[in-house]
Amino acid sequence: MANRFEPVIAAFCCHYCSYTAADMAGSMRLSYPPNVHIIRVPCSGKVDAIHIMKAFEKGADGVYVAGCLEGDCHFKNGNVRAGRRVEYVKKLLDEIGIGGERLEMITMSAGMGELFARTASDFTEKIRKEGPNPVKSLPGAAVRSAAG
Amino acid sequence: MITAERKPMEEIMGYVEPCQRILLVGCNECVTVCAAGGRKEVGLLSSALQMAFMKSGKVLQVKELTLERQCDPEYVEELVREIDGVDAVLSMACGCGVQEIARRFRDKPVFPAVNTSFMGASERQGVWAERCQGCGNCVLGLTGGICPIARCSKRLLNGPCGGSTGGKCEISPDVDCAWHLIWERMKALGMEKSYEQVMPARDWRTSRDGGPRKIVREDLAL
Amino acid sequence: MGNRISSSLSNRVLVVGGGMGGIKTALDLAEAGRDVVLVDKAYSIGGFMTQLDRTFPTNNCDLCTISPFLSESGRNLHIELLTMTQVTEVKGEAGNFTVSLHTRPSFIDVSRCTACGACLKAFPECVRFTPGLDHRAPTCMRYPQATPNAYSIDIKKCSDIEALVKVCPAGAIIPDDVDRNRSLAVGAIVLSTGAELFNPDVLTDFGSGMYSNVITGYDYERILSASGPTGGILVRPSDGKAPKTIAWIQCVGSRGARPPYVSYCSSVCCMYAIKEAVVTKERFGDGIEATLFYMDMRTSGKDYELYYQRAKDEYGIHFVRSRPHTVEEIPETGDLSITYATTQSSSLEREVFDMVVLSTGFRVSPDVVALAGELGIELNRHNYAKTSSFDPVATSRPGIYVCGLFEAPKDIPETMVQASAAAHRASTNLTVSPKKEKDSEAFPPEKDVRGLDPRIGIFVCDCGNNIGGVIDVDEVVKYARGLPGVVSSERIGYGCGRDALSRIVSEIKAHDLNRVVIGGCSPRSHETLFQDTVRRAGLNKYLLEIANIRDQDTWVHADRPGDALDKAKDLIRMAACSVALTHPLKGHTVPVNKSVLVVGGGVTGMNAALGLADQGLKVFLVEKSNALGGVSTQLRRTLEGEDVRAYMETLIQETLHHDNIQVMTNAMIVDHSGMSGLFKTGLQVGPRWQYRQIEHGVAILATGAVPNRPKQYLLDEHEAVMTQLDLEGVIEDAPERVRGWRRVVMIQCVGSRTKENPNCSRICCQAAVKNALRILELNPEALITVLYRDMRTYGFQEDAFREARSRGVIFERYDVDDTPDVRGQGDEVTVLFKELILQRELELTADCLVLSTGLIADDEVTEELSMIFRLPRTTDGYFLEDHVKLRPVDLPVPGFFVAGTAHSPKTIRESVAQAHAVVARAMTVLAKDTMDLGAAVARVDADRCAACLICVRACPFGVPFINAEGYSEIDPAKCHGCGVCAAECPAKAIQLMEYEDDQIMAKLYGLLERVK
Amino acid sequence: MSFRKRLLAGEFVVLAEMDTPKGVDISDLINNARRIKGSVDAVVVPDMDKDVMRISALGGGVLMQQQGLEAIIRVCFRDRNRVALQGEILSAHVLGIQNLIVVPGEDVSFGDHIETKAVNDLDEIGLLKAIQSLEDGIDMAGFELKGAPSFTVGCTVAPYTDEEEMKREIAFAEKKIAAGAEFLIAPPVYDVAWFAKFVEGARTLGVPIIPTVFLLKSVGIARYISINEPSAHLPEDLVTRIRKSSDRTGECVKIAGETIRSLKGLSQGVQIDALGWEHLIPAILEQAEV
Amino acid sequence: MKTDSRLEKVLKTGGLAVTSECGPPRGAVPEKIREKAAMLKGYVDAINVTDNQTAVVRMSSLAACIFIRQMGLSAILQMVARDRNRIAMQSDILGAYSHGVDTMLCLSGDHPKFGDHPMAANVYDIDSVQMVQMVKQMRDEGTFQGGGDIENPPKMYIGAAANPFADPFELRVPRLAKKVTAGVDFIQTQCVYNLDKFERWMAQIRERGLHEKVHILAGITPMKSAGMARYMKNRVPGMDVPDELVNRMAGVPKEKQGAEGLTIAVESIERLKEVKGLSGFHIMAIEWEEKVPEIVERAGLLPRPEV
Repeated sequence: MANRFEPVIAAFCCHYCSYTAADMAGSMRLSYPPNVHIIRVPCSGKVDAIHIMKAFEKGADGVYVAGCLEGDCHFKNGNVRAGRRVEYVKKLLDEIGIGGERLEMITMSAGMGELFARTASDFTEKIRKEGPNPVKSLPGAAVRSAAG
Repeated sequence: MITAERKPMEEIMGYVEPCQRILLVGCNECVTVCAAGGRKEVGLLSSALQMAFMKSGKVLQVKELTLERQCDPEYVEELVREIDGVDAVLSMACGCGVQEIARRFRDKPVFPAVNTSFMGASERQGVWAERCQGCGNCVLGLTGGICPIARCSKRLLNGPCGGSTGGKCEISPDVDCAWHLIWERMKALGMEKSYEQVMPARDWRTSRDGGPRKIVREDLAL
Repeated sequence: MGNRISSSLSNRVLVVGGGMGGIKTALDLAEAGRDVVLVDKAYSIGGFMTQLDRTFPTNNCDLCTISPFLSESGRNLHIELLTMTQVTEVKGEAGNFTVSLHTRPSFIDVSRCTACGACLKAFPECVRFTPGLDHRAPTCMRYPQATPNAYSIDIKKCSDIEALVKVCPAGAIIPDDVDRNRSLAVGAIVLSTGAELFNPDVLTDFGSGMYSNVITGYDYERILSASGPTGGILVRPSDGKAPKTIAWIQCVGSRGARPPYVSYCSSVCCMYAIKEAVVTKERFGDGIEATLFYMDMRTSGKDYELYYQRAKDEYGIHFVRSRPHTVEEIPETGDLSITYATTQSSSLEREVFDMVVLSTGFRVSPDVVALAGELGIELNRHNYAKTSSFDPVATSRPGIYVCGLFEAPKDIPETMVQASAAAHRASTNLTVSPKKEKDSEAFPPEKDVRGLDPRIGIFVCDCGNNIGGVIDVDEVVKYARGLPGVVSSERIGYGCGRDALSRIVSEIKAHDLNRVVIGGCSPRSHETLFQDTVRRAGLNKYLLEIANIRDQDTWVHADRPGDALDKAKDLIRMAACSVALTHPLKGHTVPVNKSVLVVGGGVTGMNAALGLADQGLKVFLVEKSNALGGVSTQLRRTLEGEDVRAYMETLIQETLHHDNIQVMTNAMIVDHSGMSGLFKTGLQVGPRWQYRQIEHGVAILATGAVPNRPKQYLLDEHEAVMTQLDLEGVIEDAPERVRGWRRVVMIQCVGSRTKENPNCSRICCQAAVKNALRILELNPEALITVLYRDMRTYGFQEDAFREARSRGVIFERYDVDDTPDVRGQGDEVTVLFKELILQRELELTADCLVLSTGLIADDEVTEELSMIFRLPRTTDGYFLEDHVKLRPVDLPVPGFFVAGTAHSPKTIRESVAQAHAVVARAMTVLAKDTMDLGAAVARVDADRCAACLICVRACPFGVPFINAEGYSEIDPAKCHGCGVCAAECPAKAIQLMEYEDDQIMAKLYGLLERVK
Repeated sequence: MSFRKRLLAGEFVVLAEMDTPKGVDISDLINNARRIKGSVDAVVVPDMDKDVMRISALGGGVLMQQQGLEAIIRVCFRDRNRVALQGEILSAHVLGIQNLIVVPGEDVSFGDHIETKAVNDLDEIGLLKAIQSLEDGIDMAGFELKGAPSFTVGCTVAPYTDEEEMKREIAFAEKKIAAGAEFLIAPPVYDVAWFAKFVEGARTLGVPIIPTVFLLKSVGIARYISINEPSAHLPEDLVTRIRKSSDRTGECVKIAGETIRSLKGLSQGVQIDALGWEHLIPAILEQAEV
Repeated sequence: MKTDSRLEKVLKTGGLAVTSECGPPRGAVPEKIREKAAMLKGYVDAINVTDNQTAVVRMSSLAACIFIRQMGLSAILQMVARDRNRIAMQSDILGAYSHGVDTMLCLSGDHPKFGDHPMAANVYDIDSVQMVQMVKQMRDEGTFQGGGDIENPPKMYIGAAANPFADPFELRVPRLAKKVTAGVDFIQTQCVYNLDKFERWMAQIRERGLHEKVHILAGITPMKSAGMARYMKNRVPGMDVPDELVNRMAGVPKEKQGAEGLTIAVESIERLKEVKGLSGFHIMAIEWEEKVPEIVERAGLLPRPEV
């Protein structure tokens, strides 16, 4: 397909589980769509709501936060917090008509290279169906004040 | 602390719809503490608003700024540097802050981005509950430190109504019966006896019912 | 373990052999503060592993995994490296050896050579050979990351020495270099001399040395290697054509009755052949047919069975159970015809292949045998160093230890384990060497970059073919040059190699760079290495970003090279945007608690505890049952005949009475906090659950596994049915019963290698052979039949297997899809099975049916501990080590280690080796007085803080508090660096260093820049 | 209201077991005491319980009273002869301790001083009678005291595996009550229905029964008890339930809370044994809704 | 005699008083009230008229009371603290008394959350205890809350409600005592189903001698069905319906459940008649007023005394 929509996806991955799973997918040579770009964070609990919002504002078509399995967080419950935060931002995205379904929280353990690859494929497919982020192609306009 | 929560996006978007440039002002006091209008929420709202309008092709310019306290004129004065050229101010502070900006900048529309709710305490992370109605005539000394005005659904001053069950208020099982709490506390403090003294009808003038209130400390207010 | 040494005169350890094992021993010792002399007879270290392409079971590129070790060993100040050096004589005794060393001339001043290659270009003839298939004039460096990073000259081959000397710009060539002898005092010696591979040219039937397309597995590795003779392109030697059909023949030179065959099994060939076949399929497409001819498939390592199954099911590799008869060349084509017989057909089959790979095994080289003679250590009948199951790395001569292939054939993880074990055993009773001032010597002062505009340097690895084989690295380099703030961009080959690292340093200096981006493999493996490199160039180590363009790009998008290239650019751009915002940071340190928590009081836990206690550390040994011993108390003898019971009794007594060990039985772990160096663990101890908390610097998990007891084949239903473990007891305690048996049947793989439990339990084949032989000792008339799927008597266990067969034990294979049927019949049981050669149903009536049930993970226990300690597990419930090959006993949580059957099923010998290994690994943490916590800590901007308490409540570790000034304060020594507070702070007053918001945003913006 | 008054008024009493430290650093003990103050009616201080040498019950009890908690101290005849015991009891009274629980000590082989000699000069009945006698102003040698102490005295019921053993324990308890025990501390309850049988059988004793509620803490401990302590009657479901939970500690707290809740109406209180995790007692009580 | 209230007179005789109640219609036609009142004529001593009960808007209690008065019957004006401030209350009391409504019941009132105007402001200027105090002050001291004198003060016979079953139970008697202190003359209780608990409550009242200071009328509500019993048990705050009662209702066929409910009501009255210190019954047959005469009759409470 020549004109297939190729979404841009940002994935916040925690160092201990999902980032390692991504590396694992690499050493297992599991192929997945190149649309997913990983940003490493120490813990999914580090991912601020504003990081997610800014990703969409700047034109990401989809974002997911990938943390450890529940109960396995290296920092006790950072993943649970991240999950709640993702829920909050999903609602906000729904409210402004961007669509909360463009954002997901996913959990996996360090050993789940296959799940990482599958998630990347599934999520890319899902966002492909959703279509492009509606704010894309318009120049952003944030003016940040020095005092802010 | 004064608690507040963000208004629905639709309402906020309705306010700023006609604007091209707005100044979004947070406050680093109560609304920061109750996670409704601090720097972080300002950033989130700014981003959300820009996206919401960008979707329909409109570019909304948002200047973000968070004041130390929006209810003090000196801090509000900081806006002077920023306010030129904006069509409106969107405030994430409590009603005091919104009004302070409105007072200072007569020619700028000011819109609230949060609903100011109540004076409360945080029960735990992320949960705030009403504790005080600012009635101006505190009875806490007689009620074991638990306020029947703020915490009894019927503001009863002489004991629980007949609707409390298992320590919970009749309006919802999530709401503690204030009088149940008061009674437990009185027992713990050995104040049972004083319960039977009838608390007379109150003078509500100290509350809002006497008109808008003001505190003037003559020694301070030169 | 009798050879403890009371006093030592020299605290230095001599490590002989610079392969993977020797390097690991040297590094473990050095990290624990011991001085090491590492000698190798070759001109650079690295041994076999540097020559391999990728290693099983992760198919990682070997060089990538080994190179941090190589460069570290070259840099470590505790290690003195002597190449082209051999040991000629050893005098004295443990603690006080005098060693004579002989060093051959290399004609190069290693300290001056910059490895520029000018000599090679001008005089390619005066170089030594490169191993493997290389028929070009070889480069004189064996592989690009050679350590030491210098050339070596074979002066005899040089026609014009004067010209050669002149050609070197560094003036490093010394034509009059001479042999040198040196004598050295050392306290202990570790032999890691490795082994050689069998040369199949002496065999006539497989055509090796006669037909050019018959090569060895080792040659094949070189062909696949990006740094090998064909640059990683698969071609066959005869005509350079890409082969379409390749056959592997197993056990070439091994498991044979007559010389030149050896009788033992080389242990690694099954896995390496499968790996070669898999990599071939992976790299060169599905068009290639790969066939393996084997006798028994011996994939008994951790998760190896899964690898084998994947090779069969996913990669479609053909496995043919047969030992081929002959290989003949078809002269016109160079193709090869293999003649073989299978159980399925009575006649000989014949099949033609483009290429044949012979899986050859290990032999001890005559040099090593001579050295052993010189050292006076005992060898076994196969010329390997003789050791005991209970002290597997100690040779017969006190103070001399052995690890790796010279002890027995083994794979890399086991070599690594033994290397660490040897490091521990060698350092017991040696004093710690004086501290070296590492920082001041190695690192120049840090340059002040505050206020300077970013001057970013970008270095992109090609990682051999790993990156360069998928994308055009030069294009990435060119693209990066145009990014804002970038002043230099370069391609650096194997970025982790020595030359690349020093090039990075010189580039940083040359361009006055103040920020660095490396495009290469995962920061998880190489970040420290690159941080050290930028630090050596005078930059703070946090002014660095790594773009993971290998593990997360070229490895996963190899099928879409165009997209992979775009993504590599994206990743480099993101890193460049982010690195511009970095600023210098300082790591935080805390004191290390020098006690150790050992969980599990079995043979592994006790050995680890004793090892640590002997090193002077306080050990808390925690056992959940009411006594020490574990499963091993049920074992009576090893395969070699050693008395396990007597050993266990001594071990338990030693453990109970050691001054430095506090044993806690009936103890259950309930809570845990802290970080490496300062853990705190809560336990309930004793029959009445007293709660106590202990503080410790590291933790060792030796919780073991449990004997499997599946409800199969009438086990626990019929008197005559028992497990191998039960049988051990019967043999020892009720020999009269054994004497009465007429027929005994054993069934292998009961509850293992099944759908429910796909892994191999590793220990059952040798247990069956051992018990069969012991039954015959008591009752020579007994008829014993063993029903098996593959006999996995790896290494020297093969001798016992051979003996069992020769003494009449019948081994019958059964198929997994057609398992035997067992029925009770009075006191006896009837076993029905299908005999595969004649394809007929057989029925055996036995007085005793023995099930080889093996071990399974103690799921409930490992699950609970994994939750309390936050450790990952394998799907079958064993603890998952940090790196299968390079860190086999380290767990991913720093400060945690695993040993024994909690890691995977293993014999006592292997468990003890791991126990000794964890001691050495633990020592690397505990030898330090302080722990580096890194710089990722939360920092509060007091001006912004609203003292809202959200961080205080959100912190999972309760670190922040509101201080007297009224704002939140976070103690960097207590902060774990998760960043939850930073994400929750409503005033945006908290930033997590290394992961600051603007850096994360910069990455995002970098990513989304092209979206417009 | 004091423990005694509540007991007499038929109110549900909540007791917490507070182990004294082995050593003189009492900061954890004090911190935990402060944490649970106000949420329990009294604390039970064991006397070198689990046969581990540590701060004695009297010392611990006095520390608790200093923190404003009412203390119930255990007295055990394993380590002291009648002279020492009586002296200790008199000291307890003058130091403000009002409640005692007479316990048999476990065998010394369980503890950390296995080479010691157990005294066992008195037995439970003997010790109870001795207390009774002291309260009457006479010591065991028949000498008159100058001032007699008074206490609320309880005793314990040993674990019982089957109904036969249970009957034996009840019969023994009857003797202890006759010797002066005013309330019973029953063993840990995991299966309330099984405990209800005991209550049924012990109805005739006519004294308040306070069962122990044990904070399980982990699957390992639950599993161990279910295998090794048949008298505990720990249902397998409980082990599975903890195992399935993603927050195991929270689940254990919940279980303890639920047990307490279901004991309301069945027993006259509970003794919570949090095994060193006393900081979780408020959470348990929140679950228990007391 | 403090007032001219018929209820006061009946109570003074020492016999058992009987009251009932009727809820005004949700519309502007008085017929319904007249019908209901006519049914009760001769069977009860006075009729309570609820004040926007359960916070659902109905015709005002005051207007309905006037109709009942006009029929020659005695009406009890119920007044809740929820909807009026003290100015409105006092003015309504004056108006009521001018129409001959001389008995009233002071209540807190149900929270608007349950009614048809959950968005309405909640006044609660004063609570029920303070209302009792206020009415007594108007009657006995002849002054308004603001301190001014009342010309011809209203002589109201003052009642209040009590719920013996709400939590905390130990506060139920002190709360009543508080109303007694405030000056209440009679008490009508919440529906009594748990007779044991009610008797315990009465015992505590007698212990404190409160029965001598105030007349207590036990609330009786016949249950129409097992469904209603369950609803009352589970859904109505402050209601205590024992399980055996629910089971008893459920144990009879559906068509006979109404009759069973009436029998239970009658049995309850008969048992409570024996309770010392109890002064009568307040029969609240919610939307089932036609059964009140039957209950009164079967319970042996007829004839009503002429006073």
